[in-house]
Amino acid sequence: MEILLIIIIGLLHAGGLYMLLRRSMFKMIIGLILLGNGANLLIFLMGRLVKGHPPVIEDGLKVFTEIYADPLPQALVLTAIVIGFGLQSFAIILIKRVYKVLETDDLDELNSTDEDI
Amino acid sequence: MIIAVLSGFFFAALLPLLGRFAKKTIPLIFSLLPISLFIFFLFNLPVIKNENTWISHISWIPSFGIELSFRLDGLSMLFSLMITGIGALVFTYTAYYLKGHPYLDRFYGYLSMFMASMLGVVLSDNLISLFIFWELTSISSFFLIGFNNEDASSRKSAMTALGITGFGGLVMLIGFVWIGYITGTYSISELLSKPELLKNHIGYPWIICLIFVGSFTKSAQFPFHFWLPAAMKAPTPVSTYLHSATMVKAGVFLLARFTPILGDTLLWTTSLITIGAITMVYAATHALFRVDLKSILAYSTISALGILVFLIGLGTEKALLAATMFILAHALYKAALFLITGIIDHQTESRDVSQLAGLRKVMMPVAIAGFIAALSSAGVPLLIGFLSKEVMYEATLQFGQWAVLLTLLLVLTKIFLFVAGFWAGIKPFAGTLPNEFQKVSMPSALLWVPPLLLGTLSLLFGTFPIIIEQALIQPVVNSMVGKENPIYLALWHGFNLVLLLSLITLVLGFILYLYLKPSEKLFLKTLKFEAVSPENLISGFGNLFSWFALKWTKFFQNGYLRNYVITILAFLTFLTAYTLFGGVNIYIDWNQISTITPSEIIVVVLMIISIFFAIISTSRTTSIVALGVVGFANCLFFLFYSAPDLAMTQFSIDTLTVLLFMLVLFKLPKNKTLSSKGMRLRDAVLSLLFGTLIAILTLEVFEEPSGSEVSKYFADNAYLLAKGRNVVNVILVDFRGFDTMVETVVLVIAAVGVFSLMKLDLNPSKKD
Amino acid sequence: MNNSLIVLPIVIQFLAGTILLFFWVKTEMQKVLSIIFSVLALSISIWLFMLVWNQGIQVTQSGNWQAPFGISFVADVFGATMVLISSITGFAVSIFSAGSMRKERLEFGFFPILHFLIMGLQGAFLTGDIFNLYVWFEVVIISSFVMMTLGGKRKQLEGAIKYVSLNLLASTLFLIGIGFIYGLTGSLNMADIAIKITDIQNRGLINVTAGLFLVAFGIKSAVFPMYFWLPASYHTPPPAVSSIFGGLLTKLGVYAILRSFTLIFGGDEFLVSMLGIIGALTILSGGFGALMHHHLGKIFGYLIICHIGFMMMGLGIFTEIAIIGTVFYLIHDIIVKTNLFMISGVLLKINGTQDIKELGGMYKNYPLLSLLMAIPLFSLVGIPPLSGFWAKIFWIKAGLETEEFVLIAFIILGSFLTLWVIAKMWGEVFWKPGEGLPKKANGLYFDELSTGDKWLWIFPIVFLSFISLYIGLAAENIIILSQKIAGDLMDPSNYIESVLQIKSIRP
Amino acid sequence: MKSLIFKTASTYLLPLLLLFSVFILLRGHYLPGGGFVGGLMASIAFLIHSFAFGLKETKEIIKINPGYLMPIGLILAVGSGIAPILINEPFLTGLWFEEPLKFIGMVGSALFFDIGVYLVVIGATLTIMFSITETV
Amino acid sequence: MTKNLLLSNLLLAIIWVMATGTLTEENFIFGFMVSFLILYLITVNKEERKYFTMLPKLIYFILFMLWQIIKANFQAVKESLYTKSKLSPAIVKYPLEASSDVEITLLANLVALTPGTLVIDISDDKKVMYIHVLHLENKESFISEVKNNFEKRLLELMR
Amino acid sequence: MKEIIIMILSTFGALFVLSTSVAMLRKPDVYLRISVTGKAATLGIGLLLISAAVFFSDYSVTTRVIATIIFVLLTVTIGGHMLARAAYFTKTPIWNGTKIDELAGQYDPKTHILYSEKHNSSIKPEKTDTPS
Amino acid sequence: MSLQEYFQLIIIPILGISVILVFIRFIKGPSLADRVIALDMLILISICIIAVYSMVFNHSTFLDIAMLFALIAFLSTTAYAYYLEQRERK
Ligand code: NA
Ligand code: NA
Repeated sequence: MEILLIIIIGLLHAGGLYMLLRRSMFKMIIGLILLGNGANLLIFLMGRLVKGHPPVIEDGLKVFTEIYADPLPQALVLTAIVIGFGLQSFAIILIKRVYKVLETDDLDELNSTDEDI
Repeated sequence: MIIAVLSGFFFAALLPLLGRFAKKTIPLIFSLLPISLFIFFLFNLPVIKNENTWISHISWIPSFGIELSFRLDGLSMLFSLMITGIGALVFTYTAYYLKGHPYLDRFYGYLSMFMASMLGVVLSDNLISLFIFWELTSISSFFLIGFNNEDASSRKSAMTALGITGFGGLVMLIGFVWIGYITGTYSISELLSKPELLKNHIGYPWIICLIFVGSFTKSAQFPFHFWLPAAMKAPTPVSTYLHSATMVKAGVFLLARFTPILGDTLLWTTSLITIGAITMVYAATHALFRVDLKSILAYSTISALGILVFLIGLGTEKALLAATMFILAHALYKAALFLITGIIDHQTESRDVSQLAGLRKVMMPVAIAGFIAALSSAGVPLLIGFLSKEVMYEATLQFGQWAVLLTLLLVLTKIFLFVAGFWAGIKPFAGTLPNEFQKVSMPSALLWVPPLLLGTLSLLFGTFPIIIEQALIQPVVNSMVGKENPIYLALWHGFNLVLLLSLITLVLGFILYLYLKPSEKLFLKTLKFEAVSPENLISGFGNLFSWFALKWTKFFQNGYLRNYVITILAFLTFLTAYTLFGGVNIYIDWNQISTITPSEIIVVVLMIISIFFAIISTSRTTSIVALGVVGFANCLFFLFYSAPDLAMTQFSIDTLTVLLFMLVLFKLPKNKTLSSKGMRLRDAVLSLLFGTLIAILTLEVFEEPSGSEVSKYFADNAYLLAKGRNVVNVILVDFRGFDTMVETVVLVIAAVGVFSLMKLDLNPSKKD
Repeated sequence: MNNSLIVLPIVIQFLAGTILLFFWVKTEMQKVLSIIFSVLALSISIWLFMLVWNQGIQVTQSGNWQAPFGISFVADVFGATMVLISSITGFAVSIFSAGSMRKERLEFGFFPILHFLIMGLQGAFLTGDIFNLYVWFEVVIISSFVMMTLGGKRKQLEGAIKYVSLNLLASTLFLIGIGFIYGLTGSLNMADIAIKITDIQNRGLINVTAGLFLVAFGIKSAVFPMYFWLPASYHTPPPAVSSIFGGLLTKLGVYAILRSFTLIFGGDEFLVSMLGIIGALTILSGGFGALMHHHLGKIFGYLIICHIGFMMMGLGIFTEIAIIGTVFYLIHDIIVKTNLFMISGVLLKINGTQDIKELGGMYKNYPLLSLLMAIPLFSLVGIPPLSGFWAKIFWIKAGLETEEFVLIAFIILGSFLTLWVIAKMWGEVFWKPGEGLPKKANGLYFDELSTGDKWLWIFPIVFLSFISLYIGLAAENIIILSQKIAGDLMDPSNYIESVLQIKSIRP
Repeated sequence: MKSLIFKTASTYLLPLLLLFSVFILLRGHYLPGGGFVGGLMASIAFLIHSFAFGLKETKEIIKINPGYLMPIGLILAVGSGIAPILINEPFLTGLWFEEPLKFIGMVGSALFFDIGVYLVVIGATLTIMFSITETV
Repeated sequence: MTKNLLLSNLLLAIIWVMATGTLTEENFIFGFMVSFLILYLITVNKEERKYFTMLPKLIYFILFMLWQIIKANFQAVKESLYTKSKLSPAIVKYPLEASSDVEITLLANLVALTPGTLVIDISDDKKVMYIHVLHLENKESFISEVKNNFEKRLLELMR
Repeated sequence: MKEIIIMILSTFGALFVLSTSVAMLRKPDVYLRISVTGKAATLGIGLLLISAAVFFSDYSVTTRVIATIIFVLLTVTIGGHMLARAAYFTKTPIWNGTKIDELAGQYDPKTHILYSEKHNSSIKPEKTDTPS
Repeated sequence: MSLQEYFQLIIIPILGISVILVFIRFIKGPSLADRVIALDMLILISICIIAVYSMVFNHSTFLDIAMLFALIAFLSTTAYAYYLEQRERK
């Protein structure tokens, strides 16, 4: 299973990059989101896969008696997800704003700040 | 001594505050500084004569061996006297020359800053502090050349000068640091005591080359000479002070300073002789093709600098004595000539030597000064120029197998300089006064006294060399040669080859002066050769450089985000792939891999398809919803692999993101296919490459032995110490609570950002 | 040394940002509060610096969870210095913003974001935890996004698109790197990682991870070939924003590279030589760009790149002496670049344009101001003995020691290009007669401001210029400081022992 | 949206969902949930309400401008961090009341922290969503 | 009225729990039943007595709805296997008797849960409801079926 | 015994879900799909949740299961209503086998007011024959 | 066959097939409403999957996630409806 998950991680990265290379702003954001998802899964995988044993200590016990999933990567991914949400929502609004002001979605038309040599 | 050096800076610093007052009332007050400094150094002459050197230390950056230490020996004394003495004259001269100029105070500020820096250069006993002052001279020179800053050509000249000398300085810095690295000290005094250390070092050729670049640029040696004629845009006092008497000689000073440390090797001698010879002949020739007085003087100055480098290159005691004499002689007559040119310019508003004539009738004292200076320049007996020329010829004649050639070159140069000097000092005053100059008035005494004073000194020292022989010249030679061989200066050495050569020089020079008239035509003819002049070659190189810079900048900063991304990720791929295939041991341990269940396969398929769908879909809403499915499948993974908290969070956030997208999107323009098929194919290949790389890396990291003691600690103590059962939450609010706190800040900032982005629009609205 | 108070700089900025959020549209109140908090933060940073300088590394384990379990905060000399410098800059920018930011922008949360941004930077300087570093990075970038787009002008938005996307890419790479680090060592505490990473057999993987970090931090610090976002965006926001960006943001990347490559990864030969090459090409790219442009913001932006190249090159040499140079330059550069963008702001305010072709006449019309501006400009060029000069000696010496002559050549080239660019700029802006100025601009021109408002513009420049002068003229103090920092960086055992509270890791 | 059914339903859904969000918040320390998810839940509740009734009415219900929830939440969170410093413990050290409270369980600084997070998340999410819906 | 009784009923149940001192759900339900019985015995007011008939009616109604839902699902299963030709969908205008928002909403929900119907919308004057019917044979019989089966029962319970 | 009950309940639940999915794929227009989703899914979910309740036989689980079921019932029906309504607004094509369409023309396109009396606005979805 | 195995081998595959069928609808569309209802359905199915998983792994806490899913599914449906209406209105 890990292999499949790794393939998916690779695919998410590949897809993210591919979208990042498109000319549409919208696709660029999709690309960034895909990349973010890929990175999150990657970190999650680093905690190894454990089925059906969430890191929750059962009632009445004080420590784990069975195996449990590594909680740390989960916490990290959670933080990363929330941060990603903040960044993504900002980016999404940004493209809306850009469209409103510049009336284009085409990144190639957004290079005036690079050009005036 | 430190006060002496730094007083100029303090003075300059005070000017913004007091200058406005001073420039209106008594500008002469500014001259007090150089005069008092001159007197200070004059009073120290006996010290030098008796004790050879006077060193004073002030610790500045001890941790790197950098001190503000000053060394007053013969060499620095000579230069200090020149700097302050001519400085005093120039300061005085300026008081009238720029009378009423609105920025007179600034001018004095720069001038005194320059003077201080120059004193710093010649007095420094520490290489780094020497370099610091060296660069400061370049900067103050920049401001002085560009003093008429509203004139475009002035600005350009200032840039050229700064560019060349600044570059040279930087190169020289490497040499200095290298010396420090090899010898472990930056102290010149210490270096003087262990010269062999450097000469035997493998880096020696490089070091002297680096130092040569510094000194040649500063002293306007071929092929770096062209900034100097351009620098004549500066007001005449500046040209006088910086570009004839002092700053340009800093390079020569440096060579003289390093002679005992680095000199006396074949490389040193050959390079200096070659460059010096080329410069002196080349520049002297050029001088004959100019009609602008300042231009003539500039080229003759370059030529004189060439002679000095040449003499230092010879390196014999005689040659160094000659150099010393010539430094002094040149300073006296060239400064005078410049000042005279300034007077002519100031009074007649012309510097065209082919037009000027008969001015003696309106400004006799100036004519006298010019006459003396021209004679000294020509090397007529009884003037100091004669003395220096004699020693020069002696020096070349003694120089082994090359003696004949070198002497010939020197004689030739001297002949040309004879003419140049006469043009500048005599020609404007000789002949009949043209009509247009009839009404030229006599200049103020403040203008003509300084050049006359210089002329007087030329005459005085030339007639009675005994005045300076032991008091000044001997210590100078001592400090360069390092041992005490008494020198002997005299007007008369008997009839010998040297005298013959002197005579030949004078006669041929005079004939040439009579025969050759300065003319515009000649000057224009030389322009044909400009294409291959060093100036044009260097500016051509500069253009090539700019062209390359432009291409480079446009190539990388091309405005296309996707190119940026590709560049970055190509770099990343290169970096990681290089290490990956160079040093990573790639393997798969199947024991670490768990089996696959049908439900997992379904989610995997779901995920893969929706990734593709999000990518290839032509409708935006569809890609968004597909993205939602990707997130949803992600949730299922989290769920399967025991991360309920993650599943919940991911799911809610994904939904919110999709929602945001929907709310934002429907006003976007229609989705178009923008890139070509080939482009998409290329991107697809690149992306897959990148994805594969990440996947391989992930696999390899995954294969490393697992087990985190940190995680284990959290799991063991979540309930016992932190009183929570949901370990993930305990990590979030307790073990790693800081992360969470900061992360909330991220959310807040994002919210503020979204708010302002939506609500605040500072674009000028279309209505107005 | 345990001291729970070392998080105070962060807490102060946190409180500043939070409390300012309550004063949403009360801009005058915001100005006063922001300046008060900045003064407070500056005092605390000075206190922290003195404490660390006198008593050595200070550590606190947040939540009282021992390292490597909790998140450690470490104030070593480097961190404390960076905190101090950022507080100084923050103080100056706070005042400058009070004078220069448009009211509308202040009404939409400029000041809170400014304080959060500085909090993010200081958190990054103080944290001893790699994931926590990531979180601070995110605070910094999201704040910078907001500040960059605040007002939503055309150019701002265009620049922001590139800025945002490339920075997000960098964050993702950083995150992946952290994932690998965790996968390899099972730890997030940098000191702990430093120990555990030595036990890993598959060395190549560590180098790959280091490569990821290099690219992630490289993007942030705008080095070749990853700098593209900077010239596209840095000149677009208001000057107060540009100045904090120009001064501090890229330096965070440099800080992170310095920290991670000395503490965690050590100097792998390939990567270190890559750093050298990157540095050289960065100098080239920055210098070229600065040479080619005529918009002040762009010129300064490219100069940032050029000078980051210097610092990278110092890292590429990777000897203690070279690091001394880099640290010294880092300190100098933060102050001087901040000042530079403020100056460009003043020039804009006076003339209504930042195009050096249009600018002119400053020297004639504002002689004292010109003189003042000359200080940072020439400090930047590294006219000795001003602050930009000293580091070069160290780099040259280090280059000679390691026989990296090509790198020395690039340092000289970069210095020369800077000199040329600034001289050109000086000629155009200050010397050239100005025509048709001021250009049409929004709001009041500089001359129309009240004296008090003028001082809000000028005081920060004076303040930072004095600091620049101090760095240059009292270079001895800064060199001693840099030597201490470089020594600590090259031998992190003290850091590790203090964080993990173990006796000695030395064999 | 002018849907009667939706409007009526969301009137009843709002308190229900808010209750659920508090439930999720409080149990976070023991079971999956916590400040984040709880906060998101609550914002979703308000969002649904705003879809049904329009922003104006929802804002009236919230009473406080969600923008101010953010600093309040931040203060709570950082407050639970600073509190231990006052008794000379490291930042964010957990402080706990001796006895567990009925229904809520052990009450400690972690809980205040989580509530802070909860408020911030509500504030931020609503600020984001509201400012978009308002300008759309 | 019924509200008050419900409240008293709950209150009594709580008192019961407190009195017996065991806080378990079984005990609470038992207390509720006991107090229901007591209240039934002591209430004489005719209006108020409705409460006691309503509860069984409510229970019956819920069971009825459950049955409808199950029926709907089985039908859906059957229909999912139908071919297109056997479908005869329609959008029907249904005149409402219910008037308050809550009544209408509840009715709409109930209708939506029943076989093959989907409430599309309610007219702004709250007079008619537009229902999408999966399988319409006769419009009038459909309307009266909904009227009798759902609306009447519901209104009875509500009013 | 408990196991068998769970098995039966969950099997039925799963089958209901499956049948809905099949229907979703096969129904010719969006209104039919929406209509069909609501029901089968609710019962499917309900049965599966109930089987979970039986499985855990715990009071707190049971209450939560009931709450979830009620919630699903409520949201699915309301959601279906809103989606269908929105689809109608946006003139999503309706299957041409539809016998009667009394909603046609009843919405005001600008104000979105829905009339009870006969009205004749432009909101009349096209009829489509091609089920996709 | 144990209950666990039964779930793994019978129930989950059935639900899995449902997911795929719905997903096909999702891909086919053709209207946005179709996709939304498909997504809705996917979430509903995942609630079922969660219920089954909670039994497979004997963790009742998963059921809360199911509740959350239902709530969120509702939000996205309303949001889409809102979006569709707004789009029409512009
Ligand atoms: Na804590
Ligand atoms: Na704690």
